[in-house]
Amino acid sequence: MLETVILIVFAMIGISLLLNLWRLLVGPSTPDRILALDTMYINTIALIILYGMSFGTELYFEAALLIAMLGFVSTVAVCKYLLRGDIIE
Amino acid sequence: MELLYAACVGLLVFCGVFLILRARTFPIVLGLTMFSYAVNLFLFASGRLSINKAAVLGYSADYADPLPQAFVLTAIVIGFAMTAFVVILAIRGRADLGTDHVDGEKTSQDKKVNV
Amino acid sequence: MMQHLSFLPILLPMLAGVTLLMPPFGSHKKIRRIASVTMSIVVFFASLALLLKVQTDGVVVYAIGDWSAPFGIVLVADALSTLLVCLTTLLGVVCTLYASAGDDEKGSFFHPLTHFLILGVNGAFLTGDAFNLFVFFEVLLIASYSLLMHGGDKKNTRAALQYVIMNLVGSAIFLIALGVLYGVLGTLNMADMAQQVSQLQGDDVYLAKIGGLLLLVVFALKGALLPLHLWLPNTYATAMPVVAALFAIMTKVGVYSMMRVYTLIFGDEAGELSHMAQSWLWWFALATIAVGAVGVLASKSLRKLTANLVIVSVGTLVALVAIQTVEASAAAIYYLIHSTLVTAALFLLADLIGRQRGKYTDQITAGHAIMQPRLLGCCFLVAAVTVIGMPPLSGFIAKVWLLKETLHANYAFVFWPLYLIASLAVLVGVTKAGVTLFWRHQNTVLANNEQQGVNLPQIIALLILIVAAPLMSIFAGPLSEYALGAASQLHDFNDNIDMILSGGQ
Amino acid sequence: MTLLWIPLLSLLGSIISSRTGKLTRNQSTTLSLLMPVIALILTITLAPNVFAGAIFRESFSWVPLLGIDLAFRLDGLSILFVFMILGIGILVIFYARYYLSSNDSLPKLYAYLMLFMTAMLGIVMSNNVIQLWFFWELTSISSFLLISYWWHKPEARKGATMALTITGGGGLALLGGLLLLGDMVGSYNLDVILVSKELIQAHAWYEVSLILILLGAFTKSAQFPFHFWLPHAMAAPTPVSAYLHSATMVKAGIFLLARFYPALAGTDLWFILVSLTGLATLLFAAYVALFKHDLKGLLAYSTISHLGLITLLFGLDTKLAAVAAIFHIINHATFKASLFMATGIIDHETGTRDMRKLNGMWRFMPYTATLAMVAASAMAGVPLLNGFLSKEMFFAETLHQQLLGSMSWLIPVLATVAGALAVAYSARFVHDVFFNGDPIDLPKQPSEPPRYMRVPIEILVALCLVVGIFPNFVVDDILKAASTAVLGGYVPEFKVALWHGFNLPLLMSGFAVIGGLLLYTQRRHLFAFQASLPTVNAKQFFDDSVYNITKWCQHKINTIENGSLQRYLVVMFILVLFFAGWPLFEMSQLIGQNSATPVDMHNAIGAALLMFGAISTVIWYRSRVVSLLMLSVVGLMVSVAFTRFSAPDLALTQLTVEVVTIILLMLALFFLPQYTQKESSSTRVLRDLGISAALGIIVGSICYALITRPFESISDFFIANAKTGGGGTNVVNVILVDFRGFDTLGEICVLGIAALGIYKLLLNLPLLIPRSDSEGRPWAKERYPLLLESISQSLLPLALMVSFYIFLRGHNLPGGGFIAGLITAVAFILQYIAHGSNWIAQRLTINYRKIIATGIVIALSTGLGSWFFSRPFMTTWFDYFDIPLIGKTELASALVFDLGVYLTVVGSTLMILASLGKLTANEPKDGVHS
Amino acid sequence: MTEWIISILLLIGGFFVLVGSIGLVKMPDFFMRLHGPTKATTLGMASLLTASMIFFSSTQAGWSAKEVLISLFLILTAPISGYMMIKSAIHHKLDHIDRTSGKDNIEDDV
Amino acid sequence: MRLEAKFKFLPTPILSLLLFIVWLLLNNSLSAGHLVLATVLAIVIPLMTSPFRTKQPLVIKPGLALRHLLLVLYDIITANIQVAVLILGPNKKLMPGFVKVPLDLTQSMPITILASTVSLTPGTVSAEVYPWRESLKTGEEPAAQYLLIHVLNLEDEQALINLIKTRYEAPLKEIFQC
Ligand code: NA
Ligand code: NA
Repeated sequence: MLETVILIVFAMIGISLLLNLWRLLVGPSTPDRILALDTMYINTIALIILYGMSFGTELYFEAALLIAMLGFVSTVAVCKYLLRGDIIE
Repeated sequence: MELLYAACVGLLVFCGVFLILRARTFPIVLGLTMFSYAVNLFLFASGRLSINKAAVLGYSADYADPLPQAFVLTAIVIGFAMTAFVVILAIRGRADLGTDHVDGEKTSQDKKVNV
Repeated sequence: MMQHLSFLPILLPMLAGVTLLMPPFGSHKKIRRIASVTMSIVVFFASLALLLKVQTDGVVVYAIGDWSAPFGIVLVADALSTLLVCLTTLLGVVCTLYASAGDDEKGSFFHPLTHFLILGVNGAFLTGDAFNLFVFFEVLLIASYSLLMHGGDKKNTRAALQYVIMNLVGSAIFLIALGVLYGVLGTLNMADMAQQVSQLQGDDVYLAKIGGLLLLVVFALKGALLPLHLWLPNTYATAMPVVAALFAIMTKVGVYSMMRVYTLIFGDEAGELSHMAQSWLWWFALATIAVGAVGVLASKSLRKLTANLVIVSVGTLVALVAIQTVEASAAAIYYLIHSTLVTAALFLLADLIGRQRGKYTDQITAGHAIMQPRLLGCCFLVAAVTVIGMPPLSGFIAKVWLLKETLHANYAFVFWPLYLIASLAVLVGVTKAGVTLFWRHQNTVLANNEQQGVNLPQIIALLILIVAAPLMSIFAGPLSEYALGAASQLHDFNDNIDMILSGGQ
Repeated sequence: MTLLWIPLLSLLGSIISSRTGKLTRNQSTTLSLLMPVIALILTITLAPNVFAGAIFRESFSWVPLLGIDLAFRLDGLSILFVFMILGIGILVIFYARYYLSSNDSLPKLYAYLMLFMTAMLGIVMSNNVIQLWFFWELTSISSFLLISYWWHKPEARKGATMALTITGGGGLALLGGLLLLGDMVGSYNLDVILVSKELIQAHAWYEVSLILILLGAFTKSAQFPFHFWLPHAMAAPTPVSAYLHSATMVKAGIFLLARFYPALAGTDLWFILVSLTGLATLLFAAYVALFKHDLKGLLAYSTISHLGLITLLFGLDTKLAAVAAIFHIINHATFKASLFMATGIIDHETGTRDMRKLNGMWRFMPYTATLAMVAASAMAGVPLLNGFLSKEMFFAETLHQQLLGSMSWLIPVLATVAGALAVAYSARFVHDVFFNGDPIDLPKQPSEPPRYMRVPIEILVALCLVVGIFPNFVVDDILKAASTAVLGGYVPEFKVALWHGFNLPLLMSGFAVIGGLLLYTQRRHLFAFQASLPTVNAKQFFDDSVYNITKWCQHKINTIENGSLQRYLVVMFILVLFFAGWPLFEMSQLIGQNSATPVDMHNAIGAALLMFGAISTVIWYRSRVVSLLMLSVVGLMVSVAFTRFSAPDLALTQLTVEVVTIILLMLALFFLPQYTQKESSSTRVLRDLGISAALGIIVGSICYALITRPFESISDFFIANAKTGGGGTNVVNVILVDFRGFDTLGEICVLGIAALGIYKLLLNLPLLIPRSDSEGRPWAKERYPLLLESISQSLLPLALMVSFYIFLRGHNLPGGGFIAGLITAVAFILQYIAHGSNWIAQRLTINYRKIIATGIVIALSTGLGSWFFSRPFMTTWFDYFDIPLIGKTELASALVFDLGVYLTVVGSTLMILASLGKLTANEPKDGVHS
Repeated sequence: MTEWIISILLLIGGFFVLVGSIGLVKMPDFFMRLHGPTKATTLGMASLLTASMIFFSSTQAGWSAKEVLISLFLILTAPISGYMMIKSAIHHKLDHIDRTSGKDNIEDDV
Repeated sequence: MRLEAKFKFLPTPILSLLLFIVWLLLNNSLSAGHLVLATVLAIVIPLMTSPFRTKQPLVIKPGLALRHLLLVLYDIITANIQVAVLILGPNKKLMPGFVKVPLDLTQSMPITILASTVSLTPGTVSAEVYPWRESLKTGEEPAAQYLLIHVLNLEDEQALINLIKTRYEAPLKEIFQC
């Protein structure tokens, strides 16, 4: 059963990723795209967690952890760029 | 799967090279980055694709070829250093030449730099 | 210590580079200079010691981390690589010394970067592992990028930008090549690769061929072989001359790699793939000579002229490499040393001359009279005679030798006329430059405050390069013997393989 | 040793005299004369044996591998030339002392002269052809120095350059010829070459080598059409000209003909080339000489003409012709040297050489005039003088040849014409200078020169007479000896005598003399006719062609190296395309034997995201922020791919690097235009699309071909030895810090150097700070958003802990120093973003450069540690310990190495980003009131 | 039993993640789009991570709770990134649907 | 409010506790070794990073804090379900709006926590904290601070403000005693 559930959830995540992609492509504004990317980061975490479960290994956990940390930083950086142009001032 | 993988590599090469052939530094940097993604995937694939066989002892019966992974790691790091340098060089170029055109040609846009 | 001797040419520059960043060297100009020069001298003598050791005990294989080939990375110090290491470190001495006269302060980190560059070059010469070769290529490149911008002006920035981008693409191609080769051969230790190549069959042969040919592109780019030479003239002509002099060795790294790869891996034993690059190299080389000669005639400044002379020399070298006989390689080795030293000398001369001609710099036009015509004139005469290939200096030995060796090559009837005409072009170009710079002036000397007389470190540095010409001619006998020995070592497939894979026993 | 001493002495002389700058002119001269005189005596002592037919040989090995050695020989031919070179050389040195004005440096001239002398001696005494070429080129160099003696005069520079170019070019040809020759006979030794006539002339390369060698000879001996450099060489001081024209330089070319006569002569090609060139030169130059108003010009062309005569003689297919040639070499040397010296005197005394001004010199310098007139008559071939004898022989030989078959009669006729011309210009030299009315406004009041200045001329003129009257006593021996050398053993019976009875040659001489005088008396019409001809100035032609070639080259170079990076890159990519594509088409089938694994949904989606990301990066590359977002999608998906295909370490690295890269690009974007305007034409875009598509396809196919093929690699070794040998279970990391730690060491060096370089680049960088973003929106007011500030503070400790965790586990599980380093760096960058550089600067006072250095040093010294156990560099060590509380713990040197990596990464990354960030730290930006 | 829990948690997680992304696409203006990802996703991720936590604790020796850490990070950061994004949106003066009330509460940020 | 901790070596007890737990979580282990290591890190890291921390009020009422935390978690769940419903429901029903919430909190950390909770709970997202330092004169203290929030579906503005102030801000004031 778990396998099937995992597959279903894979599908859900996959669809969400595609939805994010859609928003990313159509925009219209840059903040929209940033938002899409940020969401994509988070959904990717979900994806990797699922990989881990379907493989039955925790080797990939750190990847998820890093995405959680770094996705935030890059989102912040981009927003700072939009706001101030100069992200380190 | 192999076909899909190869296709991705090919596509990345295509996009990367096209961007590298642009005239302005920033697209070129984008291109170089994408090209190096492609190259890393390529180099990585030279050890063949294997799923859930991470080369960490005790986590699976047989293991993916670790050597190309080590190569790619080195390549990524070096690539990062190089990208960083070329980015700064691009800034330097803009500052020195007043344009971000790689051949140092000034065009209408560069004249009215909004400073 | 003796057992680690073959590692010193890599270790010492790295140490030097790092320590020069630390206090007190990082902060005090004088101390830094003295330290830098001393260290480069030490490296030079270490390399010399290694050369002698190799002369007595034959090839030295140094298994880093005690992991024997093909699993670990091994350094292979043979007659050829050590000779080139000596050449490199000698240039290192010259350039650190020369720069200590003031050029080093026209930007930060000159000395550390120079040592890092030497580190990269030495590594490239010594390593026996293809991927490690890539790493050292990158080390020397990144160092060269920064040195290129040392005390640079706007023109320089543009040249640097182009040079860097070209080489980044080059590195990417290098990686693709390595990927293909590893994917086919399952190893990147050169000796092991050579063995695998000789056992290839089926379509794998063609995949390996792709790898080999892509490597050719990479080395051609590094070595400035036509049609990938285009970056060189501007890069070398706009770089600070002392840097350009140091760069004289870098094109040779490309050529050296060709020698290694296409004699060892794709050499006689490579079955279907043996000598696959030969004809490519040959024709590219000829084209390179032609274009270089044209460039020599076209040059408007002494630096540009010298840059084009570098191109000619690369073409000549590669032509010899392409012949792939022991004798030709021997000639190539001799020519390599000779051309590197003389072009370096010319770059330094261009600098010194330029300093004394004020706004005319090293432009080949009538300008101010040179302050020290005797000193510079004599040096220039020697350098000119050497580079033109006239007796009695090293140039003529090289010329006679390479004509002798190309005589029986296929298409020698193309090479000979081309080369002879190119030599004439060089003769004309260099003479014109010399006559104009030294004799055609408006009898005006710069005011004292503008004048920059040659000072001691500069002249010592220059003389080291200048005296090499007569010495290489006088001792041409032993030198040629050495070159032949090195070449035969290079070509001896089985010996190399066994030696490296057995860890030098 | 004796032979070696001859050139060595003159070289010594050169060095000595160059050091006599402080001495008086007389001392300098005597010192300079010393060495050549000794050399001459030495030669004289050897002479008897040589005349008796002995050949002295001496050789010292130099470059045995190339067959180059110092090999000297002294046979008849050599000794003849040695005598000329030394003898005339000595006279010239002596003469120069009086000729040269006190403000010209005598030592310099002497040094060059004797360097030149050395080179000539080297040529004529060489027994090895490469050595011969060696000295041959030395003559080119030293003559360049001599001709450019007065380098501040343009004509001197031009003359010298031209001479060097022509003779240098000839030298190259000669080298080629000689190498071919040596390759044919298998030795560069003359002894071997001279006896291999049959072998050589039967060889396929004979023609080529002959032509090349003749090119060398003709350029040097100023044969038509390479003659034009010689007249311009007279820009040199007259003593030099005297030397150049009589015994040296031009005679080197003649010597070459004589030297290789035994090996190369005897074929039709030889005769055609040599004789016709000679004939043409003989006539042409004689004719031109007539119209020169400059004395030296006249003499120069007469030299060319006489050299033509000699060449012609070598070309005639009779042995006696060769003898005549040698004889004329001697004679020409004597009278031409004296004539130049006489001219020198006239020039010296009157301050001009223009025959239109010089008239009636007889009254002012009768004695010099007499000498000059005698020499001139010798040149004209007047009986009782040496010139007459060789001229007679020459005429005689022109009669004995059947060169042109039925048209052979042409040659004697033309020879006579040439003779007439010679008489004419000699007559002009005599009459136009010494008589013909009064001088016209001379710069100086002429008078006899200082006594000793005439001595050299007297000696030479005396020689002319003696040889002319008692030939057999004076020249027989040396002539025979030389001829033996040239003809290789057999010498035909010949008798050099004043009177052979009434015969055709005598008649021809008669015609020549009468015709010559007639020509001269009727010269008005001839001059008029000449003036009507279009003037062809060879020098002008030479200069123009050099100029045009240079211009052409510059144009070509500018078109090839047009400074367009795009062009360069396209070239490279096309090359790659070809090299990678061509073998691909040779393959029988692309796909390998491995069974393909099926595609699952989420892989497909991942691929889709990657592809869309990539494509949209290209589509939006003009609006740069957007393209950056798209690029980061690609990066993200690449790292997902790495996790998917069992490379956790790669995934981690890729992630961290990608984020740092994005931030870097963001930083950079502030200093670059945010939009790229469209500029490349659509055709250009199409071309680029084509190239990149092709490349994509090729690389993709290669990748596909690879991953579908079975494969074994050396990697099993690593998996087997990671734990036992490397003490870690994460094989990739063990490879990075142990098996291939050396790569990693190099890699961190690259990182460190890059950081240094970037720091270097950013020093005193002129900034272009935009006041608003690309839509003209002024920047937001709030610099450091409140919530961001406080949250980033509390994230820092967490991040550091995570990075410590990643670092610690690296050896056994995915992670390691590099990733840990980047995490730390990112954590700090977040602080930079949230608080700004100044805020950090107040709190973080360590120098990143030092961190980098420390990192590398730590990594390096870990490697060096193994030396104390006398193991190779980087031999790792690890062991397990029981530490109370903590429990069983592994300590490994690899971990320390990884620490080095960690520090370098942190240092470099922060140095790069922070130094870029600091740029603007104190830059006020408009629209912001702070 | 645990399998059931895991499955349910997984499905809940998947659902909320999906809802977040749907919101991202469906909502009419940026400010409304923002709500989906910043909220729904956090819960979704939390439950997914809990699922994985239980999964590994049950399947493998010893317990596993590092997933908590990711949730922690997300809860710490999600509001801030949302805040930054909305700031940049305001800065870009992105238009909100007309019926949005209290627009005048927004201060001009330049 | 208190800014200085009792023990110099433990400047921020809560953070240290957090770190201690995080380490154990990361390593999935309660082995003696890790407990020791965790303690060390929990002390060392805060000390190392103290320069990068602006003085913030400390938690005075940990118990209350814990209760508040649980409350927020509960709210997150409910809020998420609400938002999910709103998102999946028809768009035209939604009445978005911007609301300015006057703040009694003054310190940045409490404000941040409040803003975050607001963003995570009922359909609201914190947008701005007014006024910006940049719009004040140097050294001037803000007269009153506001939190600008965007509401996905605004029924009663005042009710929302009250809810936020009572349910989230008041406890924080108590926890931090400010
Ligand atoms: Na006259
Ligand atoms: Na900044």
